[in-house]
Amino acid sequence: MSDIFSLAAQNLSSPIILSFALGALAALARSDLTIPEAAAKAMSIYLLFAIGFKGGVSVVDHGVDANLALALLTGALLSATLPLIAFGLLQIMTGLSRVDAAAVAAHYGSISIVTFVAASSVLEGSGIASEGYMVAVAAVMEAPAILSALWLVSSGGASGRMDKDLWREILLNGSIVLLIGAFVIGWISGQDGLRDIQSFIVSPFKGVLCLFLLDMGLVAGRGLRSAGANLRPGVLAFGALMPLVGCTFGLAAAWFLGLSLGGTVLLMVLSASASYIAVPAAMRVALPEANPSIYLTLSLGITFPFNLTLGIPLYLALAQAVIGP
Amino acid sequence: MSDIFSLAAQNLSSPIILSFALGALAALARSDLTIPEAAAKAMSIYLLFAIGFKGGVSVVDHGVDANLALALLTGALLSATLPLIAFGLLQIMTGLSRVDAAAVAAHYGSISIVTFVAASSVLEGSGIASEGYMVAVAAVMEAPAILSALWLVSSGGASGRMDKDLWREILLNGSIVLLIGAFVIGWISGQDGLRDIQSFIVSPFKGVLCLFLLDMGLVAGRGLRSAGANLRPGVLAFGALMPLVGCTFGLAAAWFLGLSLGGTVLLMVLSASASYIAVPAAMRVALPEANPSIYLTLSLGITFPFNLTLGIPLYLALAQAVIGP
Amino acid sequence: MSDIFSLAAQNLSSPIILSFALGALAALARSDLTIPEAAAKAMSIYLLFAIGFKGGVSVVDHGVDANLALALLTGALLSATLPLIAFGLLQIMTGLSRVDAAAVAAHYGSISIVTFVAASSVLEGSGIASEGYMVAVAAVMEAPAILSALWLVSSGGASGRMDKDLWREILLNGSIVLLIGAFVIGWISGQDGLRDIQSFIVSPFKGVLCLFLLDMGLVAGRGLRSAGANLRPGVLAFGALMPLVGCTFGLAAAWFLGLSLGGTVLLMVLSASASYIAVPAAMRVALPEANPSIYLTLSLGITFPFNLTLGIPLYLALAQAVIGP
Amino acid sequence: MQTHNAKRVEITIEAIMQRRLTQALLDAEVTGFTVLPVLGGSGRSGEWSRSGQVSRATGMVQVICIIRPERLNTLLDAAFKVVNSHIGVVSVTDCQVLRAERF
Amino acid sequence: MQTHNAKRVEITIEAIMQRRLTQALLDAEVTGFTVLPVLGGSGRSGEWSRSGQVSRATGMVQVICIIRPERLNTLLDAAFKVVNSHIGVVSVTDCQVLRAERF
Amino acid sequence: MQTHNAKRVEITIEAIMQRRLTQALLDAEVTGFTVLPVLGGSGRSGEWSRSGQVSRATGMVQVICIIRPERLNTLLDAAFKVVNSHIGVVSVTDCQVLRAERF
Ligand SMILES: Nc1ncnc2c1ncn2[C@@H]1O[C@H](COP(=O)(O)O)[C@@H](O)[C@H]1O
Ligand SMILES: Nc1ncnc2c1ncn2[C@@H]1O[C@H](COP(=O)(O)O)[C@@H](O)[C@H]1O
Ligand SMILES: Nc1ncnc2c1ncn2[C@@H]1O[C@H](COP(=O)(O)O)[C@@H](O)[C@H]1O
Ligand code: NA
Ligand code: NA
Ligand code: NA
Repeated sequence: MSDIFSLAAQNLSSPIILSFALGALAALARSDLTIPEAAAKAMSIYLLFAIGFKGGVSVVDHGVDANLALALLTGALLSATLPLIAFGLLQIMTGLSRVDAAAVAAHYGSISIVTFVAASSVLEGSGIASEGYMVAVAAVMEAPAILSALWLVSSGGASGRMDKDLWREILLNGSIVLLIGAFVIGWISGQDGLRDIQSFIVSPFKGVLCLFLLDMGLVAGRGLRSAGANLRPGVLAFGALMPLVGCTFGLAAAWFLGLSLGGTVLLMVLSASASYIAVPAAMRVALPEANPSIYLTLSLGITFPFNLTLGIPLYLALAQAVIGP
Repeated sequence: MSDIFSLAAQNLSSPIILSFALGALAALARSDLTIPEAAAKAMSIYLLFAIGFKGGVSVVDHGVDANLALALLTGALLSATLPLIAFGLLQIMTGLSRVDAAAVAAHYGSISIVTFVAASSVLEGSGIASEGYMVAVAAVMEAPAILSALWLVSSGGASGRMDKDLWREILLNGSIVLLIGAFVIGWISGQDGLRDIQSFIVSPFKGVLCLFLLDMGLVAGRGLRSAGANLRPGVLAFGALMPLVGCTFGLAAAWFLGLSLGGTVLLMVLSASASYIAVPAAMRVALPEANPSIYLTLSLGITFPFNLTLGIPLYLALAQAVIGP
Repeated sequence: MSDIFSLAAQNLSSPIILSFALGALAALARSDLTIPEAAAKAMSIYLLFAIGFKGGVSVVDHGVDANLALALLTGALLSATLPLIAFGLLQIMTGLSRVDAAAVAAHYGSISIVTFVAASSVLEGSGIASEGYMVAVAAVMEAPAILSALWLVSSGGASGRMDKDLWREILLNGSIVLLIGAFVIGWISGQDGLRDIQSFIVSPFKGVLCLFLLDMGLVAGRGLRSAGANLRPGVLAFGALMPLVGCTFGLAAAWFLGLSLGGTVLLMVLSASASYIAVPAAMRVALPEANPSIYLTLSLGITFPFNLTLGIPLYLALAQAVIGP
Repeated sequence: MQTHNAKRVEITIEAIMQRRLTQALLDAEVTGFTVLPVLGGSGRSGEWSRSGQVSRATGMVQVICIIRPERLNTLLDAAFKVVNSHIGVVSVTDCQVLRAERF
Repeated sequence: MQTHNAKRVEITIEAIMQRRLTQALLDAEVTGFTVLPVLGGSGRSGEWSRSGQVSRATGMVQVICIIRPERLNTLLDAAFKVVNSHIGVVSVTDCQVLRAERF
Repeated sequence: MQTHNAKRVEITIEAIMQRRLTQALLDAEVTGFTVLPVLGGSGRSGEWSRSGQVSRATGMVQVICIIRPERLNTLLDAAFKVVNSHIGVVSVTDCQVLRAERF
């Protein structure tokens, strides 16, 4: 137990978390500090490329676990199921309309890749290995949740606007393509490739993550400042409760798959995290009546910082207790 | 004496200075070379974060000097006093209107953080240590000069437009928040934090500084080309004289504070340098009648290159002569 | 011969080429993956600065070959001559109008600096040295081809719009100024300068090149998708044939100059590559009637990937066969 | 200089809908338009600004279409179908153009 | 398609004054506007361009406001107080809007 | 609030021609204009978008000029010489301005 606290304390004093806090405070204090949009996008491309590439290389090293296909399937199932649970919870805990609740639920079935990156970075710092193919699982978990949400809406009588273009946009959205693409590049070019670009994608990684989280803090803080006051307590509570529910499902699935300690933590993190890139865009097209300030504020203003600060050390401690070190 | 020249020569042939010169020449020759605004802003964020963080870490290492509070106070006083001297000089040397002279004076009380960064980099290259908290002194010196300038205007009968919003904008402007924030992050996360992000914020630092100065050269060159011809000789002379006056005050203050050689040079550089980010913005709001092309051209086109090329080695030689090595 | 294939295979599985392929595939599949324009421009500035600087430093190390002036002259001649040959081939192989053919020809006399950078990186990876001043030759080869093209048009009765401004724009365009400027900076600051900024311009170089080529792939793929279908087979064939013609001229010139193996490969690459930055801009001003989608698609969609994937290993094998290792 | 009557239609719309809008315009044979970036704004759904965004979910663009007066209704019908269920604003101004053969 | 008369007000103003202008608009209950980035320009205070800037001191933005005709004066009064002492330009055009209930 | 008649001219032109256009305007003593960035567009020469560019060869900008009605022809003549052989669009709208002494 004291372990959790020391891990949490260590996590909270890392430059990564402190950078996020700085951004959030600056935004709440209405400082004019901003990271140019192009720079933030460039950093996210860097992070996706690096994490995908390293995942691919590590698959070469450790071979493809027989479980790869099973892990992908499990990930897709988790992503499709979690929205149903989230929707149920929202019905109980909040007075959100059916459409708003479905839109929020979609976010929690899908994943936040930055939370995944931050967790990988904590694992690496603690010397805990994980399955390289977890980045492929992350990619697979992005989309199914959207379908579940649209099904929830349509089973309530209304209907979302799902067209062919939206399908392509979801499945070929930039983050998925880059993550999977870099994974394949890492897989093909292996250790030789890694040696070539190591000092670009490995050494500066944590530093770039700091600046990226500074920006995330700014964005989350601005969101909280403008929309936070309108969120009811029940909705806010959901933002901290749902990750705990999600991580339990992730833990069970990881146990079923026989993942390593690191892989278990990552699957818990994926299940606990909420999308704030792919899903909001899809919701604006498919469910334009849903209020974006609810789902964006919840996902980015509550759940993301919760996972980043308390969640990750907690999931690690839980996984250690269940799986052993 | 020969030391000054060899140091100056060495400084002039460093990639940092040469990059600035390249930018200035390209702009004067009307090349279409440009650094995208977002990239320049991203580099300045990187530099502020790195310099703040390293300052914070070095405070952990060397402990907080009993003089920290005194140094901050002295910095604030310097910043508030220098505009009065600059204003007096401008009255004598130039025919600028009271409002224009006050606006220029505000710039010279405040500081240029890039000059500070360049000086740190020269000190580091010569193996000269300095007080880590000098970055906090730099932050404190940004704002007081603005007040002095507004006082100068209002004591002349007219009055600047100072409102609550402007206060917040000045005190919470992005550079100050980032510099102080990174300083605190470095302080909290210490050597452990530094180890994590070292290969991001330490190794590539000088290279990023080169590209940033290339952009500064482009901007300064463009400013000189379009506004340079309109500046009277007296105004131009002020741009090279005032740094010498400022550095003398900085030297005296450093001697009073008992700063190390490195700290002395940095305080001289802060006093000698002129703002070109925070103060111009504040002047556009508070003194819109003042002509921006005067203060921007002076600060960025004359004083910045003067400090960068001749000033820094000169202040170092002076400090060595007075304080000893 | 088997050497060519193994080299080509190795080249094709390098992260650099795979990143280009990823970008091209993503664009052809209409993914919304994009690299912000500012980030792409920042990366190209980084690459130009790094390659120029390293060239300059290596000139200090190895001394200026007596052949430098001769190499520059030869480069200029190649750039002026190749458009005439390209124009002849286009007349034979395609039904393009005189203006369109001349515009395309100008691109093939000029050079693609990214192809040059990629080739340098392959040489470096194979431990093959080359003359540092080849970057100066590259700069010299940018412009003469434009003159030849305008002469081709005017000798056909029509006339391009060549004014004083356009001259300055061509000769002082950002890429040339940065390349030559960084070359001179590297030359002046030498090994000392390189030590200062090594971990910025050397270590992460290949990684940045990967992301830059990812963007080039996206742009090339988008170009092919929208304009590819309109290009006749003859035009497409020209895009793959002309590099082979160009490289032969480059090889002969290198042999005449007595260049090293590395220098020979680089001169072949310069001759084989086609401009897609400086020349298209000049053509829009001087020959606005020429259809940009023809020359941009050919140069970026056909010739660039051809050189990147097959060309570079082929030219290296040819040079080894002729010059010896 | 000879000018001709035309209409200038300005459509402010969510960036994610841009492709759908321009496709609808092209389908209605409106082949001339220009897209401007938008930094921020305010409307019934509140204020927003580009610097407060992580994703393309909430940005906007402005699509400007200059068109012959007789084709205005075709354009508005096509645009309306796309913007109808989304936030956004459509305005029309009378204007004069040079080189009318281009429209 | 049914359209309604409205006014399109275009205010080009220094970026540092943007917040003060939009706040004045909101205070005057003008809650609909769109902000466009500006690359450069020229006026009585000379030419400038975004690529010649290190700071936010000298950039500009364009604020576009579509408003019912009867509210125009309120808007212009509010805007004028802010732009008066600063460089910048205000122009007003007649326009037609769809979905008038939005304004 | 007192307003005055003016013309708003909007010229969409290739970015590489911007300098030549603004120089022609300045030569014709048209010293007030604002330049806006353009993300993409479509016209007789097809569709293009800023994200599909490596070079400044194919981008566009929009130059907006507010001018006294009696100076319109001078402006159009100057602009026409530059845009004539290039792709691009010129439109003119009637407008009202505050602070007429500025134009
Ligand atoms: N009256 C208006 N004038 C100009 N732009 C507007 C106006 N109303 C809305 N907008 C723009 O349209 C976006 C969405 O508006 P709304 O659907 O009212 O939330 C806003 O963020 C503004 O950019
Ligand atoms: N006549 C005009 N037409 C369009 N924009 C203008 C005009 N006059 C001024 N501007 C814009 O307003 C800014 C400031 O103008 P000024 O206050 O005249 O220096 C200029 O940089 C332009 O962006
Ligand atoms: N009717 C139009 N309305 C608005 N913008 C247009 C129109 N026609 C052309 N444009 C713009 O002008 C550019 C060049 O047009 P064009 O010369 O017809 O190829 C296009 O890419 C658009 O940005
Ligand atoms: Na999840
Ligand atoms: Na100072
Ligand atoms: Na060539």
